[in-house]
Amino acid sequence: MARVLVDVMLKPEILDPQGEAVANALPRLGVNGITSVRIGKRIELEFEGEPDLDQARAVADALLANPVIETFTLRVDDTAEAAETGEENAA
Amino acid sequence: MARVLVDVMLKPEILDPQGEAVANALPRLGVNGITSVRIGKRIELEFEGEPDLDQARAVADALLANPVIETFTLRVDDTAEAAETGEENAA
Amino acid sequence: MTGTQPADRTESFDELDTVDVASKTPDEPQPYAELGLRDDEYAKIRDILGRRPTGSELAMYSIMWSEHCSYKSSKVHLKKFSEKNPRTDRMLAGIGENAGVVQITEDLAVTFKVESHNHPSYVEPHQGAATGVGGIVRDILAMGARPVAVMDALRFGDAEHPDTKRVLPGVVSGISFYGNCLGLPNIGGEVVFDPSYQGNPLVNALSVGVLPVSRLQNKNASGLGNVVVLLGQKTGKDGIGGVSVLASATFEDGDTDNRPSVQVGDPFVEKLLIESCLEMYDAELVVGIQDLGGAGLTCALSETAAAAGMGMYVDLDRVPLREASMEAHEVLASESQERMLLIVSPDKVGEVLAVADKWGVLATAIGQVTDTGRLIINWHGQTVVDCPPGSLADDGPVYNRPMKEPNDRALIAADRAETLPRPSTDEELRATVLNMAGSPNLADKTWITEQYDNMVGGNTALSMPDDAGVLRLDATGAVAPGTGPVGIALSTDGNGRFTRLDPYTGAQLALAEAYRNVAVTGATPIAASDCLNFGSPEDPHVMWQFAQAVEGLAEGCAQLNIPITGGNVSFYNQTGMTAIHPTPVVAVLGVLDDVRRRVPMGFDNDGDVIVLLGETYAELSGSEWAWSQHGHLGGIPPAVDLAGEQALAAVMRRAAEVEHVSAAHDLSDGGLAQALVESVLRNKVGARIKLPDHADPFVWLFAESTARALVCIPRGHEKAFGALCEEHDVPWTPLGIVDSSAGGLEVVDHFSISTAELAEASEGTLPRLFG
Amino acid sequence: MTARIGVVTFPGSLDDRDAQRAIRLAGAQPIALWHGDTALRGVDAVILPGGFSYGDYLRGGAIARFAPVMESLVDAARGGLPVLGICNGFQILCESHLLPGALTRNAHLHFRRRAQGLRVENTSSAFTAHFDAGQEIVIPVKNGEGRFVADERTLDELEGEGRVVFRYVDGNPSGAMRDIAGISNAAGNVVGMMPHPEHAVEALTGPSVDGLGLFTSVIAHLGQAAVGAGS
Ligand SMILES: Nc1ncnc2c1ncn2[C@@H]1O[C@H](COP(=O)(O)OP(=O)(O)O)[C@@H](O)[C@H]1O
Ligand SMILES: [Mg+2]
Repeated sequence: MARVLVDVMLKPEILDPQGEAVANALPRLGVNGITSVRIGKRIELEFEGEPDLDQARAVADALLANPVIETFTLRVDDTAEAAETGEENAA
Repeated sequence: MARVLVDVMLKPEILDPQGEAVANALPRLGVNGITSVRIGKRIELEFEGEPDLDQARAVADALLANPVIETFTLRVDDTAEAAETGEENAA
Repeated sequence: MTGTQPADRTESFDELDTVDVASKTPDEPQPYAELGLRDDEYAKIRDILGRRPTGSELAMYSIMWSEHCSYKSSKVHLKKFSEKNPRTDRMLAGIGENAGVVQITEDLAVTFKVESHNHPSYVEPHQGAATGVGGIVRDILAMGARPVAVMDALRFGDAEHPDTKRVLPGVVSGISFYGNCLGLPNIGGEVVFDPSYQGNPLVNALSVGVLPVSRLQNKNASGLGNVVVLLGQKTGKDGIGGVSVLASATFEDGDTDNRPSVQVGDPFVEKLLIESCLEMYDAELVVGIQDLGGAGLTCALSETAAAAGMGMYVDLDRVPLREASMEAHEVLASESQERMLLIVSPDKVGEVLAVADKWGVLATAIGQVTDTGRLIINWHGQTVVDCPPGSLADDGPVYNRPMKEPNDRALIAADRAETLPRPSTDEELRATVLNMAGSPNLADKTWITEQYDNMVGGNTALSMPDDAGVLRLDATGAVAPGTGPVGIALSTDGNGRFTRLDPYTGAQLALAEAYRNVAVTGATPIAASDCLNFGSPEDPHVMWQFAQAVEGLAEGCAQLNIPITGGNVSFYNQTGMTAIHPTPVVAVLGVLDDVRRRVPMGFDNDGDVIVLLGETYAELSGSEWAWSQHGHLGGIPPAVDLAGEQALAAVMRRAAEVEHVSAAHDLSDGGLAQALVESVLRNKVGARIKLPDHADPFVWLFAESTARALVCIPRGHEKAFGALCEEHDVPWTPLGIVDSSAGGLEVVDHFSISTAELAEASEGTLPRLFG
Repeated sequence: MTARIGVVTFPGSLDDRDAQRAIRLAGAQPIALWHGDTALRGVDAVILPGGFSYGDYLRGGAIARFAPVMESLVDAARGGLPVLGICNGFQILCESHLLPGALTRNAHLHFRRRAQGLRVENTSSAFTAHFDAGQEIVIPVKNGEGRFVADERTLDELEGEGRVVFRYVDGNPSGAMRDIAGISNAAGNVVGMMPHPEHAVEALTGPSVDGLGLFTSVIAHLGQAAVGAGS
């Protein structure tokens, strides 16, 4: 089952109130090593057959990211890679 | 500058109205190959020094994700990898 | 959470354009034209400074002398407001302040103002509209008031146009997001669709606040040695696009991207800003205060210093930055949101920082009040600004721009809607009523308004879809002696089509409608504010429209005996050569001695007698009927009758006091037909209507004659109410009775429409278009 | 002796003054509690008011849960202190695991405000004794993240133990599972609801005065507790 992952983040110069609020809350959890938090969107697009990056890009452009304040990156989900570098945590 | 990336997604059984709204809009874009869209959060944690995965996991567990409805995965941001598999798109 | 250290920002140190450098390099070419300054304006700046301006100074002058900040094209006309304003001892602060302040009771005052955020809302609808709300709320806060409500007057392009589907939902979600999260009830507004706003939606936001008279604040940076404190959000590159041409050539940093970066609002921080400012006011910690809006620090620093006739020294390196890589002119021009500038006496600074810290808001001392009479700003230890603050704030250019009456006026006036084909059969009348009820401008606005919290604060006595928003001034425990709790009523109105046909009349019609909307709730109108949305002042025709509208508004307020307490001008609302319909939006404020007596709209009690107040004439030009049924705009708008409006208001006020009326609804867009439809749909209670025998049903149903309202009189009060109308010379015509057994709107001898059919037509439109 | 009912103010709390007004109208004494203090100032019950604590960023209630006041409140609630969470307060109670389930984005993706019909399903909680079982009341709702969700097991458990306190009637404003508008913990002293009873306490401002019932109920509940304790 082929997946394209789209990460949408606010442009660096754009204020991220959400990230700020979380960052300011960390000390109360006893966490101090974290200097900044930015919160964006992660979107999983499931394709019937072969994942079509161009189509995915078109969708991201039109529906997923707001070009005025956001940028996006996309990549085909290579679950193998994910499995080894990332770690599931069905908390 | 060391970063930990936390991806927070709704559990599969939890309705994702935002994802559905996007999915329903696809045909109007002439996109038909995409069978499902799920929208979650991508959170970038910047660490002062060495990224501390355990601390990041603790934060994700306690604050960033709500175990009742969400799961999360985390990984150290290896920008090299990002650069080659992903593609910037400053839309 | 402290500002980035100077150490991090040496990137453009070597070519820093200081006052010394400027004096030594008089011939250095400067991009003043790109910054929108004319040759003579640039020359005047050099003249004021006795040298060329530094980059930072040039940025500041270009901003402060812009149309938006200097009102250079409108000043000469706006004078009329002050000249014509009726004298009243209610006015505690007027034109020129952040917002006008009107005294309501012995110890309570109200401040309200409308402001536009049109262009930003077109570029990024959600954030543009959100920050529009945030901006006007800070103006209200700066007067010493607790903001208690917002309203939004919106104009969009054609409802069916694809771009309207992008702009409207974004604007509404932005207003909803910011206002709701801030805890301010939204108590009213407008939504109008017209192709003339296609490339220029109008987003006018109003905020109203309440203050104890004794808490009134000012923006004076007075008191030698007092400390200048910056409160709130860190400063980022928000909205600095305008001055980006000044970015130093050899800018090393990765992002040389200087496109205007969109301002993002954080209502959470604004809420904390409100609470901390109010706590500081009550503890008398603040000497002067000014909000940071458009023009950011540049405006706040120069206006506060100029207002006090003092000097000011600012160490710009102390300003907390969101991004290290900012230059002096960027810090000065930044429009980052949720910031206030405070003037604090040195012995109070500790307490101010403590209050800010309690609420989790950043507060930083960035300078002092001096007696040099000059605004001096240092950056990296060197002086980059040294100028008289008044030259920025007050002595900007003033233009008497050429005006020219459009030559098509005679043609337009001759093209009267009264001559258009009319529905001739009862079946056609019925179809027209239904079709208009479902037309975007008249259709039910719930899809929009249910996204707004209208009740937070617990003082909302009336709100949408009632004619005016009504608030109890309970927040500060006000009960006027001998009466119940005091209330205020507010309505905003504007009619671009009428104003396009005749700007003088159109402005007065907007005023009259807002006044009427307030009056039908039983409130006494006492003050007005405005937001004047027009095209380019460099177009003589637009300038003429503007002058006419101001003249009409000032004259109208004088006749209604209510002062204009302040307002806002938005020029350059046009795409290419075509301007929007000239659109003065007028807000009227009223008072209710006992808010419990406020009159709602809508049929409710079976048996109530329905009475039409006012005269109906065959006035159809510019009407919603002409536009929605024929796409026609021409002729002469309905006649203004301000004496009639005053008489109507007097009747409504008295009738409300003695409870002669159970409900009332003013007649405006769509005329009697639409007023009946709205009154039936409000509570889903029907009515039987019998038009007078002499009446031409079409004219009676669709004409938009002014000074009219529909009222419901409980059985037994008819005589007394009739006498009241005669006493005030208000024509009154019994039209029928409230009757739920009618099952909807029945116009005897002509047609009837079931409540369900009306509801389907009216309530289906917006969800179909935008849901 | 009049009951002392605390209302917690978090940064971003909005309906806190409204909750205080409602408490006053119901005949009790409102006591302001501050998120930064662990002290509960000896109150007899606590209201977590509506609003957007911490801007509702990340998830409604997610950050407020870590406020110092919540430490003492969670213990007190486990010890039987009556606690009512309204809207954002409900979200905070779920995030703090004092109540099961979670409140997610409304299915229609909009903030929605309207006068809402509710059926009172449980009259044995600390806040609903003054209602009749099955009584239908009108209380305003206003939220963007009010859709109650929980797994089937939890939902069945809530139903089985009669812990669904309020259910939406004449339309479900958020897409909440099983039309759930409010629930309680097993002991019945902790109640969370999305609708705003504090905005239905005066004829002048509310669609009804049905909301008063929650406040008078808890006052009566406290009275009995006092009697029971022989004081
Ligand atoms: N954008 C808006 N925001 C809030 N309320 C609105 C908005 N647009 C319309 N309303 C409300 O809907 C009702 C009907 O609007 P409108 O027909 O323009 O009123 P009127 O014709 O009496 O000025 C009024 O109560 C108005 O305040
Ligand atoms: Mg009206």
